[in-house]
Amino acid sequence: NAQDWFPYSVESWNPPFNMESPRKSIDYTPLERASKPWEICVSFPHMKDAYWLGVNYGVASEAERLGVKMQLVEAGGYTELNTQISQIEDCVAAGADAVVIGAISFDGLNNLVSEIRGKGIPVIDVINGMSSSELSAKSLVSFGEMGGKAGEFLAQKHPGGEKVKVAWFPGPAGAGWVEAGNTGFIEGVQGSAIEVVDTKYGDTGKEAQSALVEDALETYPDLDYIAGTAVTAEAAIPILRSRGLEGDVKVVSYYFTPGVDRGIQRGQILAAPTDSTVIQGRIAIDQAVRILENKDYHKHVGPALYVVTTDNHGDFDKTSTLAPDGFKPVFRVE
Amino acid sequence: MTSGHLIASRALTRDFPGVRALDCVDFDLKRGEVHVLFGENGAGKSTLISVLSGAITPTSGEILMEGRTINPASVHEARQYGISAVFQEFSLIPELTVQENVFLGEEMRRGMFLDKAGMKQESGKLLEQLGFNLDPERRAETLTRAEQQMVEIAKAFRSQVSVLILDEPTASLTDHEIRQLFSLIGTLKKRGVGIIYITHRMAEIYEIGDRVTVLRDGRKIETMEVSKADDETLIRLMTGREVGAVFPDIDLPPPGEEILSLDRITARSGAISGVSMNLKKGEIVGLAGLAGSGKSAAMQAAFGLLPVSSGKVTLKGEDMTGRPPVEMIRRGMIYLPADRKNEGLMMRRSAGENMRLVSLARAPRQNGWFLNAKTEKQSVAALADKLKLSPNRPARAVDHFSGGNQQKVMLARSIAQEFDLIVLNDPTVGVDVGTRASIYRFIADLAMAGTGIIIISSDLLEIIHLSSRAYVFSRGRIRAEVSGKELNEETMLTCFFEDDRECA
Amino acid sequence: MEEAAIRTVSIIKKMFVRLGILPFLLVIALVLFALMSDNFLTGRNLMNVLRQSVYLIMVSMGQMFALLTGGFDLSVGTTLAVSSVVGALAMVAAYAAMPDSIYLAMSLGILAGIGAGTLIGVANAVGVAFFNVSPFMMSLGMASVGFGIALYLTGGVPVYGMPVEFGNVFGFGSMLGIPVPIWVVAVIAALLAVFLYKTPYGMYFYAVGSNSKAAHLSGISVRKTLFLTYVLCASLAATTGMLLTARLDTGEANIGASMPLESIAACVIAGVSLRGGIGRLENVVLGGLFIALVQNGMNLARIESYLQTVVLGVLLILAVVADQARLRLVASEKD
Amino acid sequence: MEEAAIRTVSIIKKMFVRLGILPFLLVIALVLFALMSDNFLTGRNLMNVLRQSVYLIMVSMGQMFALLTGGFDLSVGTTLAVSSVVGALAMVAAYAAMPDSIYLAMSLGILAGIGAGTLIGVANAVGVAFFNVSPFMMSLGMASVGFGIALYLTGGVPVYGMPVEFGNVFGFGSMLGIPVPIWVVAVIAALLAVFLYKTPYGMYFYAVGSNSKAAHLSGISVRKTLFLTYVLCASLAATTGMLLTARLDTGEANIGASMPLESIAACVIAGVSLRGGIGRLENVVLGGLFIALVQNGMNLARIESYLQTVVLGVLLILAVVADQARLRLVASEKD
Ligand SMILES: Nc1ncnc2c1ncn2[C@@H]1O[C@H](COP(=O)(O)OP(=O)(O)OP(=O)(O)O)[C@@H](O)[C@H]1O
Ligand SMILES: Nc1ncnc2c1ncn2[C@@H]1O[C@H](COP(=O)(O)OP(=O)(O)OP(=O)(O)O)[C@@H](O)[C@H]1O
Ligand SMILES: [Mg+2]
Ligand SMILES: [Mg+2]
Repeated sequence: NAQDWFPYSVESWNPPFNMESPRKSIDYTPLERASKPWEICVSFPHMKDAYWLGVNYGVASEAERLGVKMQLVEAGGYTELNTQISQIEDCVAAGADAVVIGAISFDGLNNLVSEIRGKGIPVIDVINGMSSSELSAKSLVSFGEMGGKAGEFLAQKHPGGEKVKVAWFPGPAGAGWVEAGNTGFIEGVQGSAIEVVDTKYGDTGKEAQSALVEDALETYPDLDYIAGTAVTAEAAIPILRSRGLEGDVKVVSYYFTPGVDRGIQRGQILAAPTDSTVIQGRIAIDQAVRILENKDYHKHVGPALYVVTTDNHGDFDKTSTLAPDGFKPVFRVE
Repeated sequence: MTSGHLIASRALTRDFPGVRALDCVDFDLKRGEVHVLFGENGAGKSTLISVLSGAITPTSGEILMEGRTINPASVHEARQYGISAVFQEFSLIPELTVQENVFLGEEMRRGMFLDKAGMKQESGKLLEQLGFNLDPERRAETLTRAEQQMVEIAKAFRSQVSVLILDEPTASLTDHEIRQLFSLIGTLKKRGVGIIYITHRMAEIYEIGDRVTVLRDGRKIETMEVSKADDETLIRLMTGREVGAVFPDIDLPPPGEEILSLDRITARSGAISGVSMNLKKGEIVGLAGLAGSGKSAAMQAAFGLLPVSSGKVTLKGEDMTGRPPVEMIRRGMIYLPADRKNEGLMMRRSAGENMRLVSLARAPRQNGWFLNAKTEKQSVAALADKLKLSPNRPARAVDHFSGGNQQKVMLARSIAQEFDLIVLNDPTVGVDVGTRASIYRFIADLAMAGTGIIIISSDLLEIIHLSSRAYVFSRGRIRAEVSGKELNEETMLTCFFEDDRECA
Repeated sequence: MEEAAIRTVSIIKKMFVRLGILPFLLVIALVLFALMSDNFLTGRNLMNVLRQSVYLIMVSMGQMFALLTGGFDLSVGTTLAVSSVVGALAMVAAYAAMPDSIYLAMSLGILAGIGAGTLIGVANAVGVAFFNVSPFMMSLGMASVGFGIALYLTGGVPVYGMPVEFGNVFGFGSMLGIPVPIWVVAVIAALLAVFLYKTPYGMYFYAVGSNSKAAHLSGISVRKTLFLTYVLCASLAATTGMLLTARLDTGEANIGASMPLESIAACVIAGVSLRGGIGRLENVVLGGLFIALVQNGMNLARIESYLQTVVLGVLLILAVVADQARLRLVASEKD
Repeated sequence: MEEAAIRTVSIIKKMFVRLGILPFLLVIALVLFALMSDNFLTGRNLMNVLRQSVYLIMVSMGQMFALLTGGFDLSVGTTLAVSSVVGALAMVAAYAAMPDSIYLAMSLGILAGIGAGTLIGVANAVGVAFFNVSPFMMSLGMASVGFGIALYLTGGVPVYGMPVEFGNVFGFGSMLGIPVPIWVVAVIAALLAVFLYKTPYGMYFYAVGSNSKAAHLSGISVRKTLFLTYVLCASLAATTGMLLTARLDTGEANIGASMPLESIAACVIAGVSLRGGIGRLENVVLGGLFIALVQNGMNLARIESYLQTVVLGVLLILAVVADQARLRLVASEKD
């Protein structure tokens, strides 16, 4: 039952807000119930894919469980930093008690954060990360580590010997999470037999990724792996099937979506790390309520990462990462 | 030798892609003279004055001003030398007011800023001087062709000029405005201004011209004193052959049954009120009146272009009030507008396509669906021949034809298909004498074959010579219906003006 | 020797004038990319390019009609998304209801998708033809409306569960060695060409775009023509949406975002005038092909992503500059 | 009583005709949102809206010039990004080189940013004015080129390290209780209004857009006017880029993507014609304000996001439909 998702094993960084800090594993247990129906504003970069739908599920169901109100705004895409700022300002103007931000930009929201904090409103950083030192709490894992996990997974499979060719599709150029994932992945495969033959940026529209995958298959007829965004992985499946390359060219995603889940279940996708998206969302809401109610809270936590593969898929609890089937976006919780 | 001349050209040549529009033309203009340029459509008249006024640059040759070589690279530069032109192609900005248009490109300033009050005053004065009844605050897009022409003329007079160029300024003006213009030209002449005047109306040559230069195929044929010129000579020089009378003898059979009737039509915009008129099979009926008198509006209302608030339009016995052009065309009526550029032609498409536009839907088809490319081509070629399109290349974009030839392309629409009723609005605007003769001939033939024809015209002679009956409009109403002996200039002109004077 | 050279130059010049800049650009691109990548000039890859270009070509053909009449359709991307989502949802539902009649379910889904996309076109058409709304605004507004609906229907999650046959036939199938999507676009292009050039109605689009007043006076129903334009454009985009859905194996709300500008770009480099009245279908096909070819070529030539963006931009501009030169030549040849 | 009512109606009608649809829409929006949210009609929030709208208004004013001359500028978004990135890089470098002269470093950075953005405008201007490239294509191409460059310069990573004073003054500062960005847009709008309405040059934009041949024949340099247009438009976008950078405290390559279409939309609902020659600056300011206000109001009224997309689309269309009605009234008044 999703209602009792806790205790959940997470990592906690101390001193907080520094990914380099030593981390320790703890079991996270949220509050039973909020003492009053706080108004919490949640801002996302967009609400047009299953990844953010998962986060949406997390924040919405946790708000409901705790008995607080939630208002969700979304900026419409990673190019809409300005819109996100306006939306958060509007949210605060509409009377939010706390703000949870899935940031479009690592640095671009810092001014806003200090402005909001100046009004005594707590700000929680969820999923994407911000550099502001004035944040109240963070509930996230770095996308760099996600990329790293995917890279390490490949490196472990091919520690040495003959070169293994990987085409790498990190996502749209310039987006913060993409650049982080890219750096992590490249580091992850370092010192192994993995050779990243090409890095192709591209919009995470499925048709754009499709074309990139096709072109990569033409460019590198002897390709071994396609690694990249969840959209890339999903797009690669029918293409490989039609070319009869299923199994010859293997697919790895560096984050988790329902499509990736299906793919892994059916053996079409080899592996993908999960960052327990739903849990990140849940914790962020819990942190907000704890701060508002002056309760103890962990300043900087994030679910432990692990890689879901065709082998361990059976043990994997989907509700930590994906919204249930048929879940419709919830923009308002009363 | 050139010192006596105000402006002169030496061996002026201008090539357009594939056409030599001007071929080694030597031309000169003296102080205080009106020098008429005369020639067929496409002879190169407009090209010559465009070069002189800086609108286009010559391929070779030079321009001298009082003996000094000048080569104006732009209209702006030419104006610094005191050269100012009214172009055949209007250069009004539809969104701007009359007054803004008059001063466009040469605004009055106070320091850095526009002197709006000054310009308003000046433009009012100028229009009054010219005798043009125009509100300086009106936006140019609401002006009729004739009114646009007036603004164009006002533009040329806005500043002190030493050379004034007028390219067919009277093409859509009526007698009243023309008189004013001519008297103003007289004043300028006295001040020593040199005037280049292009016209296709021969009477005007004798009236105001001092010398006349005839161009043909881009070459200068001859320059002569107007006093020594006559119609026959000029036309021979222009065409290189003999041309009979301009107006054909028309011997129409007695009119048949009624084709069109308007019964007390009032337009919603108020442009016409209570207009009743009719037309019978095989008749040519003229509509005359001052600019803005409503002569066009009446036919626009009949053709479904102007919303009608009351009255009845009957076409071939059927009530067609307020029906759109599609249906009027289907029932055998066609209206050819006066403003060929804005309302008539697809300027960037070929002449052939323009000619066939109206009849497309009725073109012979293969299998009931498809156009027959071959017959299409043949019929276009036949039309081009019939109207003596020049150059005879129907595949060329209409944009690239001279004004007169563009007019022919539009006319071709009315014969690309059989019609019972053809309404021609100023059909010979800017058409040369030779072509005009053939257009008139052609109208006469159509009428004799039984087609009903309505000619709306600013050229009274045209109406008098062609029509068997005419209506005179004034201030949106029909002031008189004239026929037979009454169909003469004197009688009709008295009806043009709104006063209590007795009129036919 | 020299004479032969002169003759060749003159032939090339004639071809340039007649065919436009695109065939030359295509040849240049082919040669360049062939030099830069061994895998480029293989039959397989060329077929690949052709297949990738199908979607852009289809949409661009529709866009051309909008441009011909002096308008725009900025909602083609949304139309693609809506048809994909609605088509997939309907097909999944139909398939679930009757798992045995796969082809019936497929047909129902396809019809639903194309129908839904075309509805957006109908809305555009009503706005433009009857309410006189500027096509830019109308289609921009509808793009926003449609996208909201597509997201609402799916929450951004891909729609899974269509019969595999759908993808197998329309996405990856082939006939006589040629992929089905190519067949589809070829047939549609041929039909459109006949409609545009061989029936009287084709000329109406040019007339309305060149001078709508003249068209009106010539007895052409400007309204009907505009109406048809936007419906046609949307139905082409919707068909593309279904083809793409077959290819992606899922219904997606997040496709087509770059289509509006890309399709207009394909038309413009093909010489379609944004002022209306000028443009040829066959060139538009080449225009779409060219853009797809360049993108593919740069990928195969391993040109860095950032640089690709720059190169594509420069190429678009150069193509238009070259076309300007051609237009000047055309004028001289015709006269 | 009745007479008074009739008089009121006639006054409203007159205002409608004179002022356009936007003031009415603004009032309607204000009332509606005030009813839907208690926090909407507070001084703080209205100031908030005003400040949010500054960026769109600035860009839209530039876009208006492009539209007036019958063109487009689709590169405004990229211009924003380039100026932000270059400005930030320059400012960071200058600040590092001379940590003591903060204001000098700031000025250098601002100049560099505006300069870099304006360069894109110069490229557009050269293409449009001298090579006759269609503005659509030219600016679309430059948008692609500029974006590639911005990404290349930053590797997609935001540029940080500018002096805090920059953000404090231009992003969050205020004078006489009014935020600095609002002052900036007010001053620029006033200057532009004087330029457009009180000097002869203003009319040239209208003339060129309305009928460039006629403008040429009237002795106006079409080239110079077009050149100025694109440089002006880009410099406004670049200035916006710097204001936004101050607000964000970082140089970002990923801003402005929605600006091209949004700024054109703001102009179009303000009655600017896409065919050129028609449009008024003050209405464009209201247009930008209206879009920002509606977005803010919907957020405060807690309208859910997908629905917002739909509502915004519908509103844009309705605004234009209403404006059509107004134009008909205008016509009937004049006759
Ligand atoms: N822009 C152009 N492009 C190509 N050819 C042109 C262009 N303008 C004029 N011509 C050609 O140049 C020749 C001379 O044209 P011009 O306009 O000077 O004639 P015109 O004597 O003024 O005729 P009209 O009496 O009909 O006005 C014609 O053959 C015409 O087709
Ligand atoms: N589009 C328009 N908008 C406003 N007023 C117009 C429009 N068209 C015509 N009018 C006005 O309607 C009246 C009648 O115009 P109409 O065209 O019938 O005049 P006309 O006698 O044919 O003059 P012309 O010889 O100038 O064509 C004039 O006062 C004219 O200014
Ligand atoms: Mg001429
Ligand atoms: Mg008239």
